[in-house]
Amino acid sequence: MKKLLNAPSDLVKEALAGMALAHPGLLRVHVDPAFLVRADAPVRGKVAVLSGGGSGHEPLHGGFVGRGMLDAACPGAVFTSPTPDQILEATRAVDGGAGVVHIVKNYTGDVMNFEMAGELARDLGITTETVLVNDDVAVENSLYTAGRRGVGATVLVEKICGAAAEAGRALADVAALGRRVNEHGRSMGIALSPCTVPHAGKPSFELGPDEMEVGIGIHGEPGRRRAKLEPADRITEMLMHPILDDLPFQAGKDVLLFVNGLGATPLLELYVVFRKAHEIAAARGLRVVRSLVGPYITSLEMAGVSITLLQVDEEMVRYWDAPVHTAALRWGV
Amino acid sequence: MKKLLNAPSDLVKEALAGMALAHPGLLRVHVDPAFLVRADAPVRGKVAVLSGGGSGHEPLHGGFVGRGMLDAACPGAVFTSPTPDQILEATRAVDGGAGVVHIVKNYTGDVMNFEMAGELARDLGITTETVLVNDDVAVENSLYTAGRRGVGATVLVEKICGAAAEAGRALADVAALGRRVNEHGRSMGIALSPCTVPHAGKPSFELGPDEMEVGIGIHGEPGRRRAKLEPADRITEMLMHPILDDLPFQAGKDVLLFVNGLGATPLLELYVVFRKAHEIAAARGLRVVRSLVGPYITSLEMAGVSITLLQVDEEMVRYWDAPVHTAALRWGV
Amino acid sequence: MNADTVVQWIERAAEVIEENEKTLTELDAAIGDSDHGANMARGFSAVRGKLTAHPRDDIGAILKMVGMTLLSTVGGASGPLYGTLFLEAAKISAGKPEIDRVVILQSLAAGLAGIQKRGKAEPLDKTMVDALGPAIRAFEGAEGVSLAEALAQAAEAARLGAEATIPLVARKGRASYLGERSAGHQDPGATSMWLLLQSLAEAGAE
Amino acid sequence: MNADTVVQWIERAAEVIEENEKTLTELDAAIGDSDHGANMARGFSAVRGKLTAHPRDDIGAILKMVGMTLLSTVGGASGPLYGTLFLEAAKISAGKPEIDRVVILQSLAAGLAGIQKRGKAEPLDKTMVDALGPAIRAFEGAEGVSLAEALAQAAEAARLGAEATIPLVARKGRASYLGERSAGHQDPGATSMWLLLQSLAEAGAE
Ligand SMILES: Nc1ncnc2c1ncn2[C@@H]1O[C@H](COP(=O)(O)OP(=O)(O)O)[C@@H](O)[C@H]1O
Ligand SMILES: Nc1ncnc2c1ncn2[C@@H]1O[C@H](COP(=O)(O)OP(=O)(O)O)[C@@H](O)[C@H]1O
Ligand SMILES: [Mg+2]
Ligand SMILES: [Mg+2]
Ligand SMILES: [Mg+2]
Ligand SMILES: [Mg+2]
Repeated sequence: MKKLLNAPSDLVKEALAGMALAHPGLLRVHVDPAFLVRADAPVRGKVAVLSGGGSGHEPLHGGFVGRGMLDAACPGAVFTSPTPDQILEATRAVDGGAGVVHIVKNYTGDVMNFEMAGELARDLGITTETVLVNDDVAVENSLYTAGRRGVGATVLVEKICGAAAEAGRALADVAALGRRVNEHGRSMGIALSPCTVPHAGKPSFELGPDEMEVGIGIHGEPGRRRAKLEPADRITEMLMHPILDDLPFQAGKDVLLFVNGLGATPLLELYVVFRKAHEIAAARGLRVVRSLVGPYITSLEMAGVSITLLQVDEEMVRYWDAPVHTAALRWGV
Repeated sequence: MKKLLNAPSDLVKEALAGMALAHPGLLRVHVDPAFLVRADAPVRGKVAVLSGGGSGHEPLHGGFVGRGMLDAACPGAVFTSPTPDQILEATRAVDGGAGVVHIVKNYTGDVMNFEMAGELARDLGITTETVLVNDDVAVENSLYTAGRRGVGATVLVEKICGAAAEAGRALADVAALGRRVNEHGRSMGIALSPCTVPHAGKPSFELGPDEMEVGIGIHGEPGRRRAKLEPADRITEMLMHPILDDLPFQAGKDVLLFVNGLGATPLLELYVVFRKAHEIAAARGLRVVRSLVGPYITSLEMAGVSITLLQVDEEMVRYWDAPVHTAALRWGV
Repeated sequence: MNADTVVQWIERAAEVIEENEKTLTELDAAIGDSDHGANMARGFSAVRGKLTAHPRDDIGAILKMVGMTLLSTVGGASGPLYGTLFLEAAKISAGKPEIDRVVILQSLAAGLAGIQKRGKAEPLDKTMVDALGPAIRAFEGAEGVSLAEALAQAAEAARLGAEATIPLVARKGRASYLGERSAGHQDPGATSMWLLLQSLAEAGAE
Repeated sequence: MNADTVVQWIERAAEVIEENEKTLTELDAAIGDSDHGANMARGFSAVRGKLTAHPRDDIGAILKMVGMTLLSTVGGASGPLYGTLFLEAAKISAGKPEIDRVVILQSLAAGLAGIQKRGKAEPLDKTMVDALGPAIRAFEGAEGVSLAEALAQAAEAARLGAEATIPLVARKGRASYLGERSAGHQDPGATSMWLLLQSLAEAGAE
């Protein structure tokens, strides 16, 4: 896949510079180590919410920095976890004295780098709490894997934790809320075509014209299995049923339905999937009370879709609805 | 390119159904003829703002239906102008008694279908005003072409007209404002890879690994010329210079800089382009006072970027900043 | 030509358009946005659905129905133009259960005038006008031959006219954005126009 | 082994990593996210920049610098693990201008322990542990040969260990998401670990 870039090794740095220029009142960019913080950071007395991960998933995480969501985001190289010094400096920059929640997607690298940063933060007297996101049902959570990946629910955890922190909730509460969101969210995705990491120069796998990867992650790696390309409604069933059965989601509950574009899938197609996913959820006796449709957690230019279903309670909905002012999500302000 | 759909001829209808389910409080979908209206339409006493065009450019136009922007959007088949009866029914549905502005992208089909609808509306006693959008600098506006295409400035015209209408401005004023926005906006785009119209089954042109199309539109047709793929900064110059020279944009003026993704280009790359475009604008003595970055007027899964530069005055900025509540743009509410 | 023949024409046109949908798509892919085939197929499919039950006493009414249906289903540039073609032709043959070649000529000419008024295309702008215009002149000049033969000559002129668009640089429509790059490709609208007139000739031959 | 040799090791490692960046990328493309080559190259490039001016009196200090630098530049799973490897090794050789094979063994073992403590990988989980573990055992068992020969045997054991990851189903790291599909591909981290140890053997041979 061809790309709009200059030197691949300058991609992240140049994109950050562009974000700083595009959203001057919203966020500030620190160059070395690289991180973004909300323009008014640190917000004294407020629990700070921080996340980060490899670049290439935009708008996740930098596009979610701002009031009501993330205080800071740490971008690593493309698909590469940020380093402890990035995370530590960002943690220090947003620490308002009430502690810092680290939202960590469950990938070995993310977990270890955040762990080490957490140790360093503790040494500096900053209290951190880690909320691990591992909502992907495609991977078994077993002794024989590195655990379930953190995917779509990350967006929801960031929003809800961010709102709770903005509302003045204490560190332990914000973290507990984030964990509850993670525990009630399930996701799964498919890819119609792969992505290419700039340094690699070619996609990590090839798909024939009638093939798709089922159980795809957001780092360009192959999925759980290859399958024949099916119509959208059948694909939606293939995603929804494992999601519904995994929690399991029970009739009578309220849900937030999030249909996510992985990068190159047109919005038209995302809405086709949403329509069918909504029908399936309703047939299961679920009430879809909130929705999110669009490319929010991407994998460069991968074509594909992931679905995240979150069983919500009144508190989650209230914090979902709370004002947010970031580059990628904005309401109530 | 592979697609997430069921029957191609059901694509638009199913996507509309998905939009209705995803945004119930925001818009209503009429199935036959197909159009979307804001949930509270008609808003009595307010000038209504309506647009439409082929599907495949989402979120344009349906994603811009709501308070502060479009009262109605008419979606045709993919890349196909809507028909006069669609436009007429939508016009009737949103007519609040103060007239209806039709924002029309300058394509022969769009112009003719809207013209015929306008005639029919007039026969029914509804006053309409047409704002033609023709901001693309890639095509000469001459006797030997169908005129300049309406591209990125369409988003800006819709927002600013929508805000003016929401503020209670009269029909002639809203239309005049829209025309002034169009007259002060210039755009140009490039494509790194083509898109595939569902019915066609294959892309309309092929690009080699080191080629790009310069002066691309949003309907998948080839651009003005093929060129060698260049680094992002050079491409940004190739877009900005014709844009700057065409108005021409003069030092000391304020501008809104809009870097648009054509569908498959990652946000990372759009910000790289924004950074360089901002630098070029500043070097020209322009003050970038507002920005917009993201996939707002797309061409299915085309990889590429378009830049729109709008010379703004105080009124345009005020209406740009005014509250808007649509699926794709939301602030102040 | 009576109403039954007109109905046969439109039914034949719907078949021919469907058979050639892929071709029209490909022509519109080279110098357009790949939708002309689907647009025309959708429109004529809708028309065909309404033809069977339509009364056969008024050719103008049939043509008006065709025009209205195409107008409300085809979309794009070709929708209003083909809609106008049939609506203007319908006015000439309004109320008539039969039409002679004078009326046919007037109808086609009114259709062309409507297309040119709406779309402002001149001959050699590389549009459907470049098929319809020559067809009308050929029909007009076909003296001393049967109606069927005159229609056949018109269809042949349309075919040649559509082919003659190949080297032209488009000055109207979407293809005009391509400038010089539009040369070397046959215009999709001129091609569908030829198919329409070819169907007319086939119906007139029976 | 003196500090100069250690510096030569790291410089050689940086060269070897750079030469093999594409290979590491491709291995990580098959069962990962295609970044291992770039990660390691970035890290060792940063390390190389700091080596030249670094004092040569304390091997532990050199290894600590390497560890800190890798930790703050590599990222991903390999960054903390390689960082930990060098930081733990650094503790063993802290303050020493020269180290004998006992210290080398203890340093490598401390490094492995650190990797396993941080990443919790067991042998045959298809990770860098599958190169480092065998290397340490080979080094430990290389009695009656020169240090250079012992390091060479360790490097060879690492090479074989990396190769032996090919048929394994990954149980740690990103490759584990692929399940059975991870079998048939050599682990990228085990490969870079071998390259590191190979560089050590080459430095030790001079
Ligand atoms: N101004 C015009 N006058 C006459 N015919 C035109 C004009 N503009 C376009 N056309 C015809 O329309 C055809 C394209 O139709 P179609 O693809 O259905 O619409 P669109 O160009 O809107 O996608 C062209 O091949 C051409 O023959
Ligand atoms: N838990 C673990 N313990 C030891 N090594 C691991 C572990 N997880 C991953 N690795 C190693 O890291 C390598 C991948 O490194 P890299 O690609 O840089 O990081 P990431 O997987 O985060 O993209 C794997 O090949 C493997 O050898
Ligand atoms: Mg990685
Ligand atoms: Mg079209
Ligand atoms: Mg077309
Ligand atoms: Mg990797």
